[in-house]
Amino acid sequence: MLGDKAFSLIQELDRSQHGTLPPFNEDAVRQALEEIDSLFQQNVADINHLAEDDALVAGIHLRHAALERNKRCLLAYLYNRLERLRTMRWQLGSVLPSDVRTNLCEPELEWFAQYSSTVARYMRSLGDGQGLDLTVDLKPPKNLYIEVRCLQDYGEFELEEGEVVLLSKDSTHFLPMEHCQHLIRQGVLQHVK
Amino acid sequence: MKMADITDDILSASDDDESQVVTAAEVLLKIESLWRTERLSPTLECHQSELVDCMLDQITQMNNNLRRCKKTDLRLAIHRMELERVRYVVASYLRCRLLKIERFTHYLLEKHGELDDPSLALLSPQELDYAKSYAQSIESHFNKLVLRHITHEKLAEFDAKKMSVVPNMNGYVFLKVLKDSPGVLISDQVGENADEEVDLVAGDQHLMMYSSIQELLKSGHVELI
Amino acid sequence: MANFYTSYYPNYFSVEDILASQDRVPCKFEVTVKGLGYLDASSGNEDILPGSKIELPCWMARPLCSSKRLPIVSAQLPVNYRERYREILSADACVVDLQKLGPHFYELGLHLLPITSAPDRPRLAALLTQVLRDRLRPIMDDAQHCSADETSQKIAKLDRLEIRLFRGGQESVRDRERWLDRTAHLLSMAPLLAASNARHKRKRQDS
Amino acid sequence: MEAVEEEFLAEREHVQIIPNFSHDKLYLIAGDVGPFVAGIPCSVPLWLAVNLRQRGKCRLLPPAWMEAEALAAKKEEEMQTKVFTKMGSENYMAVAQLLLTTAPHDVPNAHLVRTLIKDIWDLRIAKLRSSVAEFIKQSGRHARLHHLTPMELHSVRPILPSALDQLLRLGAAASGAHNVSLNDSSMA
Repeated sequence: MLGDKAFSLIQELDRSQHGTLPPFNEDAVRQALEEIDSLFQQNVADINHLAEDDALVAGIHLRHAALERNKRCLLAYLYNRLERLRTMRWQLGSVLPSDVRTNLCEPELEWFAQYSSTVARYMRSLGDGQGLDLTVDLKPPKNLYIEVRCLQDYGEFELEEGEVVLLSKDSTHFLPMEHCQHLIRQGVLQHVK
Repeated sequence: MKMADITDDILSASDDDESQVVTAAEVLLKIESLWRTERLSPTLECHQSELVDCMLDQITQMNNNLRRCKKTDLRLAIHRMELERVRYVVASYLRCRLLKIERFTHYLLEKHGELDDPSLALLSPQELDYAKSYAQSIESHFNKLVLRHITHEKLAEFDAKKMSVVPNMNGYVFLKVLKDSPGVLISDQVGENADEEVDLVAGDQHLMMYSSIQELLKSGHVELI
Repeated sequence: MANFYTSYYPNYFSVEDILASQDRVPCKFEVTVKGLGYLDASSGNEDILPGSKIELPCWMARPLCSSKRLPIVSAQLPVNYRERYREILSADACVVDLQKLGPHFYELGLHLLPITSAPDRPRLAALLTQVLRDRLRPIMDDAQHCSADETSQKIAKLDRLEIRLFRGGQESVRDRERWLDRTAHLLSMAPLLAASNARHKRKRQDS
Repeated sequence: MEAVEEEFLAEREHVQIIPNFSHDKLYLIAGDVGPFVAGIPCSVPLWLAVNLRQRGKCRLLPPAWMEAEALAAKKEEEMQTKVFTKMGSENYMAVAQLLLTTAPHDVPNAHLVRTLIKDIWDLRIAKLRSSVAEFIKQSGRHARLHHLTPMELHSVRPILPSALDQLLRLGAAASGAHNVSLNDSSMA
């Protein structure tokens, strides 16, 4: 059926695990675009002959519906992928893990870089240019100091005022929440009860 | 160091309106309420970036003053704790707004453009910048991968009217009445019955469509809960 | 997650809506469609001839039915929305397996309304509302009560819109439990990172 | 809103503490607290009370409505009526939860208090659920929710408003009043 290739892209998204990005399906995108092109060419040809044969109208309508459908599936495919990328920026920061990068196409990498800098620029502009990091402070604070367990050998970590702690696997520490939020997000430290 | 210097500071909500002088405590209360409203509302509420800036400024000043405090000072821990709370609420509020700005980008840009009263502006200047950049990045992405490959002129357009994601203004919300508001119309979306009128009495709580109370929310007659 | 995100509303990009509008609708062509005979593989004709019956995806059936000049096709309700199923659903909506009947029972139903014949339209419309209304109570109760293990069994017979509601209900219960345990306020690893670590771990164990 | 966020807002509520230290007034952003005089009760926001208690700087004084007798009476009242009674605090769940987990020894009859709070919660939630079911059955467009507290509303959010949104969408489609589903292909 017409539109099936483009629709397969949507199915692919639907079946992929929440939050993950399957490899950009360049092939299916290209085929859907080819279908668009061929439907369009046929419609142009038919429109030119409409004067002689008005029975062509129905076909034009039908192909037009398929054109719109293809476009919608293609754009929805792109859009929903960007939404997932967006979430990654907020959760993983401006550097994407390599297994994510390999699944992106070049324009997606460009989009991510641009989005990343839009977010950064916005955060820097807050409070009359003093800046506010919105990727942390995700939960209401309970204490200034929190107990954390180190999940990997991280090495030295500098706190405020030059104080240094050694973060080695399975060591536990009592650290200022404000300073170790990023390490918790990155999975270096685990916040324990 | 005198803590009193910081918080006795009278903050003015807007520079050009001297009658509207508010205290830091009032600003904080207002921000907490804006935060809650933003979290619960189906659409983006008007921006209040002066209040946000004022609070962020307060955080910076307080932080600077605390640097001079001895580590063992009881006040240090308490003030810091409060600062973390304030920072959290501001950050969460702004994050929530960004999420909506990204989702409803085109719709909000259009709405924002339609307003001539700057005090009702939906987006702060920074948010406007963000929204424009976001909208542009999406359109350019669509263009690169799909639209420019389509020869059909009309089909190759980014049709914002058709594509923009629009908030559900009829979404159901919980609310608390702050000031009596008689005769609130609950329009009948379903067309089965006549429109219904409800008298909202201060202190009461209700569950109804956002569209029915949007104006009352703006004027402070109700709050979302 | 903020509330505006949890309540579904269709838009141009919604995967949900695109999936629902892909479902097939039995159609009869009223006019000749030149050059598109290949859509009806069984006919072998170059054109689609009037009277041909083809199941078209809903997104195609809709504009062809409502074409301004004359309808190109006339659509019939898919069997799941016809009289017999309507009776079953009216009798006891709660026992019906909507996953099997759907799984976009409501969404597709909404798409079908404009192309449903006049006498059937109000009946179908009333049915959609009534079925959801009837099924909400058990969905809400199950979402509040069922354990993680029971979830897959509880949602097995739900339509996708219902599953979405169910998950929302379940999430608030979980959230409250974590709050009562005093674990809800603990800062956590980025969920995407945690999920990716878990996948890597599984892979290592598998190999 | 998540439960921790409701708690965050509830933490602004003032409670009484008995400090074991003396200190001048503190000028918090949210307003002044103190002065603190050792042994003399004083009112502070809940978050500060919890913080000071965790550091051994005070004893918590549970509010009057949290006394076992008062709660028992409340429970009785809640059972006697079909509507929701007015709670001693809008944030009774969060306040009780925080006081009981931070310093159970500061709460007389802590065990009983905990049980009573849970009983009251269960009673109210059961009422809430049956009234929600009734509301949906009667296809109401608007409901009054007198005296329900934020944490109780949390238990029906997002499922209740979302479900109503969907019913409204289906209903509107029936009347054809709104374009509630997308027609993605129309000949322009």
